[in-house]
Amino acid sequence: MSRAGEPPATAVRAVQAALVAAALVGWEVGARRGWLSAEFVSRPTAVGAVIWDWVRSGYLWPHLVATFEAAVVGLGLGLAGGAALGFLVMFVPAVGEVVEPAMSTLNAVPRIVFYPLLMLWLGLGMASKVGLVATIVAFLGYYTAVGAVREVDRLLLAQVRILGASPAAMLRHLYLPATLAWMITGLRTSVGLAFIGAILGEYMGSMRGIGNIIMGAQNLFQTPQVMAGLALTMVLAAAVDTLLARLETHWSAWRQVEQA
Amino acid sequence: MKATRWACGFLAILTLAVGTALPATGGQAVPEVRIAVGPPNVVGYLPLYMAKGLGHFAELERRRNLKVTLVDFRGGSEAATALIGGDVDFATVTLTHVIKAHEQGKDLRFLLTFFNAQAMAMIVQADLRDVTSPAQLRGRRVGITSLGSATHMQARHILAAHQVDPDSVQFVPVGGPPTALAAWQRKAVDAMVYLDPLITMLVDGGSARLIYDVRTLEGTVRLYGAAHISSGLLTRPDVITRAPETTQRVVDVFVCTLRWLRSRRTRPEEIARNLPPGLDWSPAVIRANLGGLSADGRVLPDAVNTVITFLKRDGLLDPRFTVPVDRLVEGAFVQRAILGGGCP
Amino acid sequence: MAGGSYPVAASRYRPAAKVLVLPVLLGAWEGAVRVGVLDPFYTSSPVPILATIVRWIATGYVLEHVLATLAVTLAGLAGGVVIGAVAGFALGFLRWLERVALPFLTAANAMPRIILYPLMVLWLGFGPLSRIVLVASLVVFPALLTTHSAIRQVDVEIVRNARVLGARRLGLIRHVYLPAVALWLFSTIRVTIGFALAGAIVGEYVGAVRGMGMVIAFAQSMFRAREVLAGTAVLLAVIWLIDLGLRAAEHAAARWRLSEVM
Amino acid sequence: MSTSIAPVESRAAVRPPAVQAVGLAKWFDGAEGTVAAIENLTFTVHPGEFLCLVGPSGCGKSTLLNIIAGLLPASGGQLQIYGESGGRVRPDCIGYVFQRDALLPWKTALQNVMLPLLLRGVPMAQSRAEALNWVQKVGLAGFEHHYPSQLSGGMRKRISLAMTMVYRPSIILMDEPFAALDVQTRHLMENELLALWAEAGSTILFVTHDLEEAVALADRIIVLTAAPARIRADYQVPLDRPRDVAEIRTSGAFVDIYRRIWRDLREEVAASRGRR
Repeated sequence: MSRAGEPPATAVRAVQAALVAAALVGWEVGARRGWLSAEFVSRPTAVGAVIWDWVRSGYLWPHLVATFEAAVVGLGLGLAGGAALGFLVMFVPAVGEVVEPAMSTLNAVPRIVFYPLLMLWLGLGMASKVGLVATIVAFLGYYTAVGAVREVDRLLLAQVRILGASPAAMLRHLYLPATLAWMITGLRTSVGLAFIGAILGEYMGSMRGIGNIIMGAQNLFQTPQVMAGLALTMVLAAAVDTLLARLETHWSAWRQVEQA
Repeated sequence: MKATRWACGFLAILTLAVGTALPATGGQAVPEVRIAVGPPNVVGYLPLYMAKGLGHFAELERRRNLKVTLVDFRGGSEAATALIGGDVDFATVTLTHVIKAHEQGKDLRFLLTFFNAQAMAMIVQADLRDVTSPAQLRGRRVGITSLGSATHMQARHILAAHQVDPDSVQFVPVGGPPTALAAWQRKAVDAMVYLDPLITMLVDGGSARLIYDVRTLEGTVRLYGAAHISSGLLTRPDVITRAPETTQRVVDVFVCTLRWLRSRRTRPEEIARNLPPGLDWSPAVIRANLGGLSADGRVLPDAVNTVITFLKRDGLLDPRFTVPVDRLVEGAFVQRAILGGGCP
Repeated sequence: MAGGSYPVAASRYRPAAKVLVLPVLLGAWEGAVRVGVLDPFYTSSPVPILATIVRWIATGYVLEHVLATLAVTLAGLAGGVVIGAVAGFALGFLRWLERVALPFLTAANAMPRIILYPLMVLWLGFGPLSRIVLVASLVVFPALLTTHSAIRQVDVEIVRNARVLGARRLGLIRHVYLPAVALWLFSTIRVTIGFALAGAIVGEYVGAVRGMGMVIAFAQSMFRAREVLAGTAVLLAVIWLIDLGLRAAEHAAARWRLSEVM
Repeated sequence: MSTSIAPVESRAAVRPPAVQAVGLAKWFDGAEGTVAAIENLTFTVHPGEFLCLVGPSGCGKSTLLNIIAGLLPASGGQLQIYGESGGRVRPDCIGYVFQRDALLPWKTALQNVMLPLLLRGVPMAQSRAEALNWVQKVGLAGFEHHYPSQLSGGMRKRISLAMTMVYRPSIILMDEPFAALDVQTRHLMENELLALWAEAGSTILFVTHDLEEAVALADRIIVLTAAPARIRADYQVPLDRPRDVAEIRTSGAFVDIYRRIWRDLREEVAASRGRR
């Protein structure tokens, strides 16, 4: 099971670029030749034209910002709220005994069913989309905080108590940094979820947003617009993911990553 | 590395935009009128999009300082729910939603109708040679949008009118236009009752034959013995009492648009040209639905009763439920609009 | 005793409090509706919801739909987890594949698969199969990422020792990686069952003759909040049972790990 | 058994004993029934004294330290810190250097040393200056901004020491702190500890299984029996100060004291190995 050395970054990027190019060409040819039903997947050239037109006419920006805003704000609030509940559960046993067993069941509830209620309470604007995203990612925040408190090194706990840390100081110097460190890794997987939540929220009811564009385009069989919406979502999510990757290397500089 | 620097730059701009966009959505200087549309871009709401395309909404803002915002919803019930909840002031959904809301104790008012027909049609797979009318659909698979939807009820009415027991047919919910197209191409259904632009697309495309058209007034009357009502404009009673002049202005816009459409009913190309940008209904789609359009939005009382009786017969309304027509329909605004010439 | 164990405040077990919470919450809900704080048009209230569930069970109406949704959910979950685990293994072993594929996977995971559902219907028709594929497409990424990180985190020392003892690749997989990954797979299943169920429900929303998604969508179109919430409550109960089963299985499969933590 | 009047008593006259245990006991009820770790332990530690606790591994030395630190409740008997009853954490006067270094991995060396000061509300600037002083004092100038994962074992141990000494606890508990270090680094750390102890005048309870280290460092050595821990013997170590831990090992007095204490310890080590 030889572990070849780290594949050079430039080579990896080259292969990735080649794969993307091959996929696009394949898609274009497949759609033209009829192997792929163009009514449903359209063609890269058509999708590119739509995106270019949206960018040039400035039509895209309010929608892009709305989706980005809903996803990022929802992600932040959801993770923070979830972590706060996690700490509460770990530090107040009474709350823990009630909340802990319910969490894994609640996490499996399809949020879409409660979206009309969210729209009633939070309105039609960004708030209801942020709410939907928050309820989806909150469980990641919760489990990360609970895991961080449960897995924190008992020795560090003893040391901090000896140094005279009050519960608040313990949270600030021990539990929060530990949770943050764990959260970073989970964060990147939840970025995708956050954007899906934002898009679905806009798909159910909205004034603007990429989900709104997709809903309108689908009813007109404008597949290029639909695929453009999907492509933009993926680009946006990938961009946020890249930013988080840089943050992760920066924030967890203290963690020595041992190579398996 | 360059890619990641680009990504960070891109995100920096976006976060900047987030900062600027936030306050903008907050402060609403101009009084805003929100209209819920569910689902968006369907031919059933042609008058709404026509009003937007003709610039009536823009005029309303300029002349009357009244900003109209359309809020899109996945389906009619979500749009009606938003109206009931107070997030919007008007909704363009159907009279059926008003009736169902009343049944659940929520008071809505139907102000004007877009169509006197049902804006739907029944088609059959082109290669099913032996099926030339709904009468031959016994035991076949018939596509509808979803169980309990308007298309489902329509299919039952058409089959019943052709002496076919609706229960002898297998109804296949095919969902929104994209999944409906997929179901059709995959021949998952033999026939389908659906809406434009899909109907015109499939018929003109040659993969479907029209076997019953409820988009025309004639087809509707033959089925229901009178006009029928599907989509239109509705609101809450408190909006009427709280802002009667705003309600009047909105109704005026729609009556004016309906009249404009009426005057162009022989020129679908001109209508298509005036649609708002991005809405690419072909003249053929428009022509197929013009016949069913209401001339001025007036709601005919007997049409209301037709809707109620058929809902009860299809088991979608509690037979014991009764509601006076004037609690369902508020025709005064249309009357005033017609007398006042309608156009702002 | 060299390291010494540093005790943390043991949680005092109070069964009474736990049992009381649910009835209190339901009572508050019913009260809030009766008093008018909550609008039953949206939230309904426990009594009519319970009445609906009882009626459904009596007429056997709910059984058919729950089973339909459950079948799609579990089939999709199984398919997704298996494919995800296999891909995760491949990614865990082949550095090249990992470095090239990972960015694509995260991007693909950010795409709302429900928008591509019409394509699935085109290829697989309107039967449960298209919904199973939809569910699998939602589950495969979390399963893959979890398996992959599980392999990467298998303790470096354990791997080295096994190799010293002469374990070749197959031996390593069976004795080292599989047990470690098995534990992670259980937690993956418990995490992704939510996505699986949401996928099944949304698939049924769009177009299905049977399934709780169809029941809930129909109820919503009729403005019957009690049926929407009754359907959701039934799903909740089913999920809770499945979760209970999973937890027991996980406990059994991970005896070695639990004792270490104790 | 003490052979001479150690100068230690004179310093103790003014304040109550730093640590006083009377009949201290501790048992754990494990799976196979209760296991006694400490039984009827009585001893006194005088302020400023460098006391070493020596005994076979697994005899309950660390448990005793945890009880004194207030991390672990005693099962029986009496414990007093400066006359006040023990059993709770005493950040005002007790410091603890663990065997495994307990540094917060996400804080740099300097931030770790600053932590106890920040927890006492010392303003940031002053904490930083004082911590910097201590980082240099333990010989780590230039490594202030390194993370623990980027430091060697010896360096991490120095930071642990600085982290404990910086808030000047009057009692310092040390649980085999240098056991994991190589011999050269260990001697270096031991000398530094003696220097810091002499300058700060604090009381040190130093647990070790290495008798040689105990004799080199301590004023007084208590030999504990195999589990459950009881006092086997209490020796004075009249070697004069200041000492160099490497040089002292060559002196005749050192070898003499070592041999005498080793007789007691050897029996306890044999006893504990037999029962294991």
